[in-house]
Amino acid sequence: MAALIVDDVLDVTRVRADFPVYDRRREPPLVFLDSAASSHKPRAVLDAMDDYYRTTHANVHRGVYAMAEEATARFEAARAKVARFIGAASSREVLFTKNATESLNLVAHSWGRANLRRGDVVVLTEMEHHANLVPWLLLADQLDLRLRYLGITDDGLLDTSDLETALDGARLVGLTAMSNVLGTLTPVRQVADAAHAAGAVVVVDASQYVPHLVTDVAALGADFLAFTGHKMLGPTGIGVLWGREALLEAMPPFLGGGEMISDVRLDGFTCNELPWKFEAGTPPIAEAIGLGAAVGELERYGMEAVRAHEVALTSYALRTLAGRYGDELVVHGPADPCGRGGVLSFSFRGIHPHDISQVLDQAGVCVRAGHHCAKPLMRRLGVGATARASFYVYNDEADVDALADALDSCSELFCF
Amino acid sequence: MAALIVDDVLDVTRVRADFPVYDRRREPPLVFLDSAASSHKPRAVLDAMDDYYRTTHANVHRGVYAMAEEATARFEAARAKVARFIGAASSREVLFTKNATESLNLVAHSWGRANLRRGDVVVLTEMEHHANLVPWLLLADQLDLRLRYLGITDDGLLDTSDLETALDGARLVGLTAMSNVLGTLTPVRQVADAAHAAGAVVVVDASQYVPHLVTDVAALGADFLAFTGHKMLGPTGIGVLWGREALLEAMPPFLGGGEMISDVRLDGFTCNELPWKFEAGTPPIAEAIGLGAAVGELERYGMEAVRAHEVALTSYALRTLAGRYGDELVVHGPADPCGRGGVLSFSFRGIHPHDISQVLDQAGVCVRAGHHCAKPLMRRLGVGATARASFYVYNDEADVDALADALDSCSELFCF
Amino acid sequence: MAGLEDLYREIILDHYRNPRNRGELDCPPARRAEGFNPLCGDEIVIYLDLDDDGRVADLKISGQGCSISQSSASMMSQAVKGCTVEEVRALNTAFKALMTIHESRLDGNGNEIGGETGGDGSGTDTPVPDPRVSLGDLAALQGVVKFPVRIKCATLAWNTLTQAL
Amino acid sequence: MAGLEDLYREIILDHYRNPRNRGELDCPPARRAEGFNPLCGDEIVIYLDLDDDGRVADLKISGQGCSISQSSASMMSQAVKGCTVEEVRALNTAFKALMTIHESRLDGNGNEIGGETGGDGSGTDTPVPDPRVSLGDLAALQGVVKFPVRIKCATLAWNTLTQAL
Ligand SMILES: Cc1ncc(COP(=O)(O)O)c(C=O)c1O
Ligand SMILES: Cc1ncc(COP(=O)(O)O)c(C=O)c1O
Repeated sequence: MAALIVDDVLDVTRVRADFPVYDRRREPPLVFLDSAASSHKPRAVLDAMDDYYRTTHANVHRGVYAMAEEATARFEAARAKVARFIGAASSREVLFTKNATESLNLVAHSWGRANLRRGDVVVLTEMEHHANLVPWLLLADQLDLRLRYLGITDDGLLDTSDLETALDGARLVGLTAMSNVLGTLTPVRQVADAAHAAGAVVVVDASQYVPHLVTDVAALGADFLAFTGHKMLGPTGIGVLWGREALLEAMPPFLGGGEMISDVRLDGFTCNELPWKFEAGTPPIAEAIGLGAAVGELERYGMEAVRAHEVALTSYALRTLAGRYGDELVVHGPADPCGRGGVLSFSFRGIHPHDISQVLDQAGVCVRAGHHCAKPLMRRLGVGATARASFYVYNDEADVDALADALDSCSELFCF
Repeated sequence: MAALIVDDVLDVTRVRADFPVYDRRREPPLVFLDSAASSHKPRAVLDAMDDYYRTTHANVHRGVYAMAEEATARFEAARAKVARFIGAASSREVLFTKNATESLNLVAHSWGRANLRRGDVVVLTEMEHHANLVPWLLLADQLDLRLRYLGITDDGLLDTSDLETALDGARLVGLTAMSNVLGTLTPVRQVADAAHAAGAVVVVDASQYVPHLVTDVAALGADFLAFTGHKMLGPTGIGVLWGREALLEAMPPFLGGGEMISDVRLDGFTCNELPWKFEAGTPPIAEAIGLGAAVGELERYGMEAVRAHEVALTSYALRTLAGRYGDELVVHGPADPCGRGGVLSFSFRGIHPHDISQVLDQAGVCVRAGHHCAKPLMRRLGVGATARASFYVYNDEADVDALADALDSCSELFCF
Repeated sequence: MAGLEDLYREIILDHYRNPRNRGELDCPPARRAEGFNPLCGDEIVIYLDLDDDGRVADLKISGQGCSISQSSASMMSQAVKGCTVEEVRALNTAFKALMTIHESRLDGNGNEIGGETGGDGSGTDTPVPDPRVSLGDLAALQGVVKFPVRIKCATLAWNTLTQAL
Repeated sequence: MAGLEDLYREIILDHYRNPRNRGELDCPPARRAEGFNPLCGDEIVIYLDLDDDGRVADLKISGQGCSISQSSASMMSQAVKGCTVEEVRALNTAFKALMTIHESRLDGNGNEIGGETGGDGSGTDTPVPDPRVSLGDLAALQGVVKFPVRIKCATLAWNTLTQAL
């Protein structure tokens, strides 16, 4: 364990050995810089799922026989691990969904429909991912709510200059803990306190936060927290919604079906207890077990070390790109590596991000190009799209150098 | 391929070799009779997912780089395979969800809210799984709908004696294609024709049907068809909703977020095309690929052979249990093996199913005990719970014999 | 694997065969509470009559279920008759503690999983039982913890009684 | 892996550098249609002026996007000017056919996957093109099919034009 971390920093060579995607020799070698879209998976995660399927798969919470009992035990143990990882008060507060998007829709459908009325104010931010915008746009349309947005400053921070006015009369405040475009870490606690003072409930989209920083729901002050397995070394097909128990208890169910009921009659039903009340149908069993293993790996690395590694790498990347390309390469978002995550969205010499990404791919460098599911933010930044390089535990300075080198070929082809 | 099938019947020894769960020596040996709850997975399915994660995982529909393109290609190829497997007119009609339960909730939320009004009649059957009951109970409560139920006959068939009256004025008819308790195959086509004549839309819960019989959505006459990956050799975390394209086109979206939009502004959004309009957020990518591989295995076995195998085994089981236990063992549901699936729910000598399952487990025999998410049907049958043995491609007559033998130990412990 | 003899002790089978205090009481004056085991469909109805001092004057049980839920209900009915509400709560606490898995277990990969699992699987933090409380016959149910799925069967009667209190 | 030279042909880069028919037209009389590429955020606006004979009298394009979507739009604008609506549709059909992947491919396990993928990824069945239709410069875009994600870039202008017709 100790060998993974040298001077508080991850030993990337050793970390990389945990990730089978690096096993295959590739020419050019893989320079994967798109973990903000989805991370790769360590062996431990794939093995946990595989072992489950090969030895003890059965539907959970239903069978009396030993194999089903073992399946249930592994599934619920994963929930307990996730609960501990984010500092939840109990496993009852941890709901498994299919992704962060479903988690946020669950809040909108269940808490939203039960508590919001025509004319009520919902406050979001201009840097939300579509996952924390569209559910509220849909609900606003159906219930006739009023939407208000917290803006962003020119250096890419959340504008909290007049929170009190902005949150006045709000019933719900939704914000991202870390922007998937700008990397900005938002002052969740400050907004949550102001929101609570205004009588609002606070929904935090932590999809980019939980994979990269120590998370403590109590310290963040949130009421709901959504995140997604595939961005934190876990499999696809699983997300999490954490919610305060008292709120979850009072909420009506969302999806109806097996597992979430305690009794069903032809004319009605009664709900099961938390967390199962919100888990209709066969849950993502193997996926939960995989997520549990992912949490185990992140704990083994240590979230402080994960964060320190990213700050160091981000700082190196900002220096390198500025040194090489000066004003011709604009990185959107905060300049201070400590106030942001390892997500660098950039514009380069007027070359379209699509073309940048295509040319970089030829050098084995995988970056994302597009609106990153944040079209309103793109409009705010005055761009149609950006190229985005993002880092995780398996990236190192050589990856940054490869990116910087490959950008030269873009200029050759497109600068005229 | 041919060697898998002898005289139109599966060669179970060879089939079983495809399933890693049988690799491990167990004492007593595994007699898995709970596939109606969830099936085991063949090597091909586990390998397809594993290979995907190890070589080419990346978020789909988002990246320009080759790895993301390959991920997208595998994901969409799986959709195309599923579409062909059920006779869909195009891949656009095949939506990936997290399970059959979400598929049915999607219909209720999207089609239901857009098309149903206070007082409208929804017709279901008394043998529905909670997944096709609770979504409608929730909706009926919210929209003030009237629910009506098709009953069942004493021999466990759907009562279609006066369909015209039963469906009169119905706006939506929901029925299972095969009961997960009784094994009953329902006359889907007949009900669909009558429902269409009455002006209703038809939602078929095919969770137990698609894994076991040749499925052709056009021949069934359904408008929507829901099923789930984990019961058909596929992974957990994935379900399917098939719908007629014209209906899906006209429906409002369900969950909001990334992928399902084509544009988002701070005050509204426009939807993406089918099928992505209904797939908000990162989809279950590896799971879809696993389901595609499962479909590949089922096609390799041949669905006619799968069905023939089950009819033969069911017939053997009914004969064996009747021969051994006579009236002391009551199998609920149709007596004719051709009119039912390989699902035997039984009551035995007044012993509680929980206790039966516990004792059978000691002999390695895994059966399910409980209400099987069909509490209204339990009430109709006049029992609190049943024990249920269910068959799939890897089961054989020796499994049935082991079940029959193990039942003796139940009597020893509980009959007094 | 734990053996069936851990689960199906003779005294349990005796309570199952000959359930004590089965029946119903008029409501009011009695209170009535219903409980379901969502897993298996077991249903239990408890009729509870408290006297003016807050003691359990009478208690009847109806419903249907497996050997564990039935025998647990039967033993409970004997144990709580004549008790004050506080005493019933203390018994409940002691019984829940008995139904709690304290060992941590290893999964297939040698990782520690689980840790403490709340008695009835609801994840409720288990309060510390009063050491003076004696469970009597109910102690025979301790083998149930080796079969975690059945814990909900054993605690169904108690959870339903708690609702009625 | 297909090389960049398959994608970025000189004629494509020329249309990208010097887009033809950029601008706007007054609406009415012109028709206006907007298209989005949900993948990358590219937006295109097409202004279409049909004369009394149903011919494309004028066509202007605005919006922003990558080299492929911009050059495709530019080439399209040249190709359709002066055409009748039927001729435009025939060109569209021919172009969509060019953008369709006909080969079937093998996945990592040697299983055949895919088969035919609809031109713009929408899975639309591809109508058979009229062999008499000539695509001219547009044929240079055929390398795009080797980069399936970019097909949507190439077809964006055409799909938007179809809306305007
Ligand atoms: C008939 C039927 N419908 C629906 C379902 C629900 O499937 P899932 O739990 O995968 O959503 C099941 C299985 O549990 C079933 O047997
Ligand atoms: C900030 C943010 N929120 C939400 C999401 C949605 O996650 P998912 O697609 O897994 O639902 C993402 C990633 O796509 C994200 O970056």
